[in-house]
Amino acid sequence: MPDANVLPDATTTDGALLVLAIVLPAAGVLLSFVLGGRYAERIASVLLPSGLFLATIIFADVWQSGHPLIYIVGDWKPPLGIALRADGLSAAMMVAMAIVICAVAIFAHADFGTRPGSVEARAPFAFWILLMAIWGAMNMVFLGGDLFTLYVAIELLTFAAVPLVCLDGRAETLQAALRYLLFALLGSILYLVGTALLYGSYATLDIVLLSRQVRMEPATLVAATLMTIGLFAKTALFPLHLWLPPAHAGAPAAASAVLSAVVVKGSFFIVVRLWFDVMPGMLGAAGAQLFGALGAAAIVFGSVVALQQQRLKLLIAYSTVAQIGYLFLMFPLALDTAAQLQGGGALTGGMLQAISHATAKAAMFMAAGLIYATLGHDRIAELGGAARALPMTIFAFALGGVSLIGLPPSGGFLAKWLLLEAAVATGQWWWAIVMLAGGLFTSGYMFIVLSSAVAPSSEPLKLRVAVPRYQEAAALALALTSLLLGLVALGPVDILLVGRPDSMMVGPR
Amino acid sequence: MTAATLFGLCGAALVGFGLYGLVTNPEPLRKILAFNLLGSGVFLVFGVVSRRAAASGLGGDPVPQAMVITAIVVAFAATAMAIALVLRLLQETGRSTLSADNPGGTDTDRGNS
Amino acid sequence: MTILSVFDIGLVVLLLGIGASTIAAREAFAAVIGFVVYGLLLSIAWVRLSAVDVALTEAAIGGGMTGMLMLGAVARLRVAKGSDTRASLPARVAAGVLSAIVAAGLAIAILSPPEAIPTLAPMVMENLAQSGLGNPVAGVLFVYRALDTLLEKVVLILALLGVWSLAPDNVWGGIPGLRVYARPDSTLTFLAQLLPPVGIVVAIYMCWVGAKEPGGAFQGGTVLAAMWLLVMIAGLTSVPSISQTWLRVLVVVGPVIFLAIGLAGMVLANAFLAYPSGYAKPLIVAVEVALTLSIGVALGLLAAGPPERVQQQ
Amino acid sequence: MNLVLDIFTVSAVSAGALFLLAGTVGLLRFPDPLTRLHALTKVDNLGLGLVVLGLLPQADGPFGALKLVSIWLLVQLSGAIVAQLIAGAVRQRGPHG
Repeated sequence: MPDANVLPDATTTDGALLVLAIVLPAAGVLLSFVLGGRYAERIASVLLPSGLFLATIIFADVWQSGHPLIYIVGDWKPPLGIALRADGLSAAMMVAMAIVICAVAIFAHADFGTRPGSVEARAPFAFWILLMAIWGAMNMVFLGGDLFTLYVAIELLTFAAVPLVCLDGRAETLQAALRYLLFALLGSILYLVGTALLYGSYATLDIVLLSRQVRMEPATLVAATLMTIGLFAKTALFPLHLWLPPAHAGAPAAASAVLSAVVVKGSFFIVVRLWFDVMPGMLGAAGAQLFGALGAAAIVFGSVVALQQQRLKLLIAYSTVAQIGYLFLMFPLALDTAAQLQGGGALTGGMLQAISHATAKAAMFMAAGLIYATLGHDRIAELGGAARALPMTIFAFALGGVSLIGLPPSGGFLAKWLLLEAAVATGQWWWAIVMLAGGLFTSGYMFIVLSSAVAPSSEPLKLRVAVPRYQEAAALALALTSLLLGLVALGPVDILLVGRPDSMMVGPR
Repeated sequence: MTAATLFGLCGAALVGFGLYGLVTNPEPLRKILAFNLLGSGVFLVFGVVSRRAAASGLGGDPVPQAMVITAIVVAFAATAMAIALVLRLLQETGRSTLSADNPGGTDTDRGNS
Repeated sequence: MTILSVFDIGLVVLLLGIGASTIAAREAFAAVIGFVVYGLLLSIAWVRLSAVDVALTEAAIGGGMTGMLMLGAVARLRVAKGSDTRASLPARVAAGVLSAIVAAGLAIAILSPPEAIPTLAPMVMENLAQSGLGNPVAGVLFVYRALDTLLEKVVLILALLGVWSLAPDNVWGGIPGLRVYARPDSTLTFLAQLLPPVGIVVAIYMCWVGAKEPGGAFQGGTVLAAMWLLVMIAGLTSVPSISQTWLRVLVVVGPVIFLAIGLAGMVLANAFLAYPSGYAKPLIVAVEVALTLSIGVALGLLAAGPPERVQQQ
Repeated sequence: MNLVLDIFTVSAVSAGALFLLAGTVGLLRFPDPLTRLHALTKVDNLGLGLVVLGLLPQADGPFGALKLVSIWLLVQLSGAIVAQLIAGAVRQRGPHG
């Protein structure tokens, strides 16, 4: 066992960028809270694009140097202090989430915009502050190098996400928010007890230090199990998904987009951190197969239920349940049957799936919101004529579907192809079958929606409002991003493996 | 058995009680209360970790103690938010329930069907 | 068996008994009363675990503030129509088995500590002198893990925003729906006149002493919140509307100063949230004072709930 | 001298504990709210008072003793007022309200 007193790392040049990625959103939240609703949107419209810019710089930095960025907070090195680290996974996720959040911000200007001279209104005030908080919490999740800091980060995420669900104050969204809150709290408290046990065994919660010391023993196994179950509840992995469809379908469109695309990825990312960074190789073949089985069950269940939905937003929400399943196929595929960690193919595929789902799903929820606003309902059977009224929106919806199904050249295609390749390479053909079946189901529900939308309407459409062009453009831009994401295969896809510990190729210890 | 271990086992049992109450009790307020019980059990586990690691003349390792203080405040914030939700639900529907059947019969055009 | 271990066993039995009764009680009111008692007993357990800081926090927040919130909720929920049916027997058995497995897993983990128990206590104490603090827990909260503490304050503000956002649109910016029992010359008024000066002194003392002994911003802030709620409930001061600028400034002043000092550390010391050598203690005390205020106001407002009335002119 | 003080502490705290016990039994066994309140206030006054009195010689310095006494005074204050409030509520709603 390495000596715990050998400190792993020091602040790197440009490490201060990581501080900025956390301080900016925090400052935005505090400032908006004081200045009030009239300024919240203006502050967000300055900070969110600078967040994207910042994430891009961090991404470029990590990609070019090939090394993670590190910042030691307060000049106290772990285990006493806290380190922020941006490896390839964090950098890529940060950029992707910043893109989605910026697009959502543009989209939300129509629904949560503030007219000059108006008094503070409730929903915009809450929305913009919560959006900035989600951005900050996600950065914290991606950069946090300490498991307790990650606990605070996922709590931040919960407190920012739950009020978004019930912004309109209708009874069923209040119910959905309450159920979401209870699930999320259970999830974080289970995660928390795991950190207590880990600290008891190793006297550190720093991810790098833990990964050097961690050993197979009862307390560690119990801790890892409870933390994983807690994070599954927060990620809405089958069978802990019950809270997700009503919450995501009931929220206002911009909020749904953020919740489905961004928020569930936070707890998923911590699962990845836990099993790939903190305890590499400890999941074991059986555990990995179990993760995969839950993922497969989510794909089948989510897709089948999505096929039966009458309403568009619920269909998209159940599709999220299914797509979350794909994320967990990466665990058995990144480990071969002897539980040896494989090369990065499956890991890259899994993270790409997270990113392409984020962009595609946000685009689809925005599109659904526009359809709802225009037609006054989102009953799938009565969507006839929608394609004529909102061609750009329906196009964005279809492109998002292309990525979900996994057709080339979309990001979903590249992700699923990498996963399939790993399935073939490790001889786990059963996951390949599940993925192909999931693709078929997805095509099925996309076809139902699109065929209904392009059909001529039986009676002349009564359009309630004309939606602004920029809202349609925001949805389309995200859908295009998702579509073209497959092209990163030619470019910076390697970044996902920057900063992987050497243990990538090491077996269990 | 040391006192620390005794309180640790107490914490484990409380986690069990809290989890059972959270899952089985239908009333939201009782669920929130069960969550708090569960939380306090988890905090006791931190307490054991701290007490066992007493050194340097301290009665316990201060790091887990600081973490518990942070977590208690977070748990209170969560409780406040959950209770506010329950009360708002009561205002809106005259009931406080989590069951999926149509509460209050308000506009269900978009929600859970 | 020493007398202390008898005491510990008795305490654990009481904790478990009352804890179980809060789950099993038929009436929500009885369950909440049980919970308040449980919170107080729990803080004794924390003293027995040599964690006086936690004991104070648990008594103030875990038992006190949470109990108050729940009592208020129970009173309002009396009017709730219809109750949900209890879970079916198989569901309850399944939940019981699941809970037992989790508890047993935790018990196994607790009963199998590592051979040499690792600790950060020596490292905390070695470096504590630099900061001028005497309370190691305050050292962890404000020096080594200051980032967590800072973010947790943002969590508190988000929770407040979440509570406020539940208000109906037409009363936004209005007055929280705290129940006021204003009866002139009642005993409550007397208490609300007599206690706050004492309470404020206690809060200041707790905040001040927190640097070297158990206590600190959380505990002091909770006492402040309790005093503020008392005078509001007794009707001595009106509940402020949430659009007041001073109110919002008070809520964020602690985190803002914390953040500003942290950022200044990037220039004046070596890193974000590092303190320039020699100035650590005064800076931390400044942060603690501001945080005490902010925590007090935020906790009070969280307990007061979302706006329910429009401000009367 | 020390022995005398210790004996004083033990006997005063024991007497206080006895009152606490009696008061608790009263709280549980007495039939109606007002008599229960009566039992409860005895716990505050005498029980805690004797415990604090017994602990005074053991306090570290006058400041510690001051803290002990102020705890007792605060409990007196809150106990008296809470008892008043409960009694008022009982009078308004009747003993079974």
